[in-house]
Amino acid sequence: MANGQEEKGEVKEMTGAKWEREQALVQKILEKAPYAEGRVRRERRIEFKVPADRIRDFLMTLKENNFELMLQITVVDWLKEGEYELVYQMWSITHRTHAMVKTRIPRELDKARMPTVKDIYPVAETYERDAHDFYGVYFEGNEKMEMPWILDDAEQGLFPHRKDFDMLAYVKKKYKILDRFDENKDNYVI
Amino acid sequence: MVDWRLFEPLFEFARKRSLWIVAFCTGCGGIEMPPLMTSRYDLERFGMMPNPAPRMADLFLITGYVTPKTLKRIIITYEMQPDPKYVLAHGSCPLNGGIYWDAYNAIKHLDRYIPVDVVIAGCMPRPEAVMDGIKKLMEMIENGTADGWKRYRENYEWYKKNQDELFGEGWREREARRWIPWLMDKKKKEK
Amino acid sequence: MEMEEIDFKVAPESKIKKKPSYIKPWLGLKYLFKKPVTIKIPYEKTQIAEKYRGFHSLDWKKCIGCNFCGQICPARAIEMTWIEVDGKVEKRPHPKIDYGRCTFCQFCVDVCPTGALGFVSNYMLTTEWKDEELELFDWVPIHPDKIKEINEKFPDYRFPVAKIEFNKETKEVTYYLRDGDVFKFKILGYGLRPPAAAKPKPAKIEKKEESPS
Amino acid sequence: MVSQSELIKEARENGMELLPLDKDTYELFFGPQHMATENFSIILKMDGHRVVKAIANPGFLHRGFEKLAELRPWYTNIALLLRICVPEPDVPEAIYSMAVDELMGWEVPERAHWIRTTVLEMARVSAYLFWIMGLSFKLGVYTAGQWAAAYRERLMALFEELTGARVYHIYTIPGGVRRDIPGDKWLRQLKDTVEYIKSKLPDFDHLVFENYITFKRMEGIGVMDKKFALAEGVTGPNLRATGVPYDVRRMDPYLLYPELDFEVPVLKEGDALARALIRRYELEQDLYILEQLLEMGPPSGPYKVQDPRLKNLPRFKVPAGDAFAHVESTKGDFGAYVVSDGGNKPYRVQIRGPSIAHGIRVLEQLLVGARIADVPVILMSLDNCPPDIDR
Repeated sequence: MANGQEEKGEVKEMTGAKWEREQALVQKILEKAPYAEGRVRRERRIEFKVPADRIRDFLMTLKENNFELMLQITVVDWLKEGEYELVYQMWSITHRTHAMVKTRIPRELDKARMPTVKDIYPVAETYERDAHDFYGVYFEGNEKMEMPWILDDAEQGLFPHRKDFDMLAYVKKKYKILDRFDENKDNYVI
Repeated sequence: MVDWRLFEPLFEFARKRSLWIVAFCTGCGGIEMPPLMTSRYDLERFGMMPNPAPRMADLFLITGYVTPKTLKRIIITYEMQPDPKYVLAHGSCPLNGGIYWDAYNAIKHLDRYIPVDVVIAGCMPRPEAVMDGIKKLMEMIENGTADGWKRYRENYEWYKKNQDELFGEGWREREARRWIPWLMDKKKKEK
Repeated sequence: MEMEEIDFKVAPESKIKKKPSYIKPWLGLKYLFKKPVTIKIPYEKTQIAEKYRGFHSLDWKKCIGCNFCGQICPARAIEMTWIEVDGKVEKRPHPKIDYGRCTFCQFCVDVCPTGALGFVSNYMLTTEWKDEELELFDWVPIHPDKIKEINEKFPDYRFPVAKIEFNKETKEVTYYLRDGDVFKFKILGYGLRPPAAAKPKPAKIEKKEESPS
Repeated sequence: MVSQSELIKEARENGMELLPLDKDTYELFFGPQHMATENFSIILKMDGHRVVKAIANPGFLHRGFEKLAELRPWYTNIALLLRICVPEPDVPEAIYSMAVDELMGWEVPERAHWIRTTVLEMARVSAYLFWIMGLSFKLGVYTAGQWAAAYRERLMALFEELTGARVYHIYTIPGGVRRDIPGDKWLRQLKDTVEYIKSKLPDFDHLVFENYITFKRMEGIGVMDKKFALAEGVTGPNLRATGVPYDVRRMDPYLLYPELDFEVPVLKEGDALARALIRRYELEQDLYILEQLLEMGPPSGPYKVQDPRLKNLPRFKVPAGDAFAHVESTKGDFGAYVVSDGGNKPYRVQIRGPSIAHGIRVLEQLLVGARIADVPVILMSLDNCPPDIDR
């Protein structure tokens, strides 16, 4: 019980000082990587924005600064801006901080290319395959890019998680179903 | 020459009391299988048990939604089973898509691809409901109305057409060879 | 990587580690003469929770046909249906629920503004895969009191309707309830707006309803 | 009768790739129709009974949740996303709710905190019991598996009473929970159950964790070291078995965990046995946490936030922004990244299942050199959960 209370006290102190620890960490990383923008989101959450071509340098810097785990590579498809946002989610066990490394690349399939970070974080290979399968981001240098991943043959190359993928029309074509109640209906109720 | 049809009631009686299940958890309902098989609900009282090999199994439990990738394996496994064989579909998803009614990767009407004998409602169905479905299946076997395997044999062309439409022709061969280039050490770089 | 600040309790290895034993596995034999936990299902009944999320019930008089349930439904299992009972058209559409879609999350019950839609703890519905039997999976729920009445007669948590007949031409639906009652109504159309005499086009009507949101 | 060599010759002439692949090796499809893999397939290249190469082949449970979640309202997604982790469906509920709470800026009431913590811990206990069942079935100790399944049923009954369903609870929602605790009777039952399971733990020790067969089968199998595990992004008990005391409940405290007292088990061996023992100790700690929670008692107050925006659930909107929340599940670090563009549906939901790290690359590397009989044991000791890889 004692330990828990101590930790709670520590938390309160830190929030009082406006997340001093996180500020210092962001400063430390930004000194080494001046091309990036960084900010503290809240306690234990920091965020960086990095240009796409410097992502490898930046992740190397993060690894040197004790960000040991890569949790996920999330692709967010911003249809209006015509951009993919790649969010590398990192966790540092030493600093107990979650860092989002955000970068933007164009959305067109032939331009959506990124350098792989497989040699820095080996687990990234899996995440990159995931991102490639669902969004069509090609990671150069990852040999397993062409290897079959979750999707079946029929959906390969369709990149079904992109925002402009018309799922209902595709489902109707693929499974030859009409709505059970009303055959004229083709809009989502929800 | 013995006329085996005379012994059919006896066979049905025996079939009803020793339904072996293919151990294939095809969907989320797989989580309710262990409670069913183990001490609490104990399906072994009915002479049922999960069997690792489809060659010796009679009953196929489709536990929940079915994705096309799984459906390929389901079809292969189903065809491996000896006749007579029965299929019990769990929950809403095999019937009409369930919550995945608009998902690109979930089968909507399972009956188009393999014949299903009994459906039970629920998401997911309680073990009691599954047992009720099995009881119903036993009754059907006794009446001789559980004829999914006959339907599959008679309408094989139709089922095969639907399967081929979904997966593309020659999916069995493609599936069998899919991983060979990735397993070979030399050929890996070709593709 | 060095872990400088561990300010929480870490279990010592001695507590976690075990020693292999040749004798201890035999101690399991002491359960040989204990009573088994098995519920012998056909002969014994299981008690299930009172508020188990099972099938729906609907108080037709309370239902105002607002389609909140249809909007919240993640599976789009709910379709608003215009119904005619004994020659009288119901003033508001009622939800028709498809158990081939329903996930039993009961968000529809949570959002129902008048409390017309409810749920009962019945959960068992077993049919053959035949078109006429699958009609059971698609129903306008009946009054909770009626279900309660049936449950008192047959306390086995089964679906309260034994058979549903749907005539595709006349759109007449007949419920054969388990206690022998027969209940008939006619489906006039689907959607939020009342069906016009000529051609009901629920799809377009719904689209208009949805777009301002 | 055609001889086999003739068949092979004929097939080669027709351009068919025949097994065996190379000279002495053969291809073995392990799963998805296999009791150990739970709808997950591994393609093995075998040399005799040794694995030469393994390729994990996920995707049998893929339903495209992340896409489906973009098409459903915020609240309804709870009914969808919990299907990502079938053994403990409360975890995806909790992380999604926590992320939405952060986006909304809600202060969740204390009672809801208590209930959420309790539900999460109950889910952990039931998932660990489920795991013990799986492990003992794979080791051949069927008795212990039967017990674990029976004890898990008690928790299922409690869940049923609390949430209204056995497996898919759909209980934790953004802003709190859906129903209040059914009453003191339920708390008493929970207390009894916790005591009951705790009293049965020595039996599991005797049969599974102190059994010499377990040691023979699991010791020195599938060894990971610290550096490898960190580089591969392994979390949870699998990482703790290599000597890193990483537990989200302590390192990124959420809900009531800062106030609770528990120990984080750490071992250095990193083999299958160490992973099993860590899980065994965590089960004990979870029961201890539940005891503490029951001693604390549920605080009074509302069980969900009072917000006028909740009146119209289908039109419920969340301000634009993004949030990341994660909790410690029995498999590891389970995270959700939620992006909102201000609409009534999420813009993007990404769920990070822990198995994606230890179920693909780690598994492929640990299996190399293992015997075919060890494959299920390694799979079970990693506690691989295919649905959260596939999503």
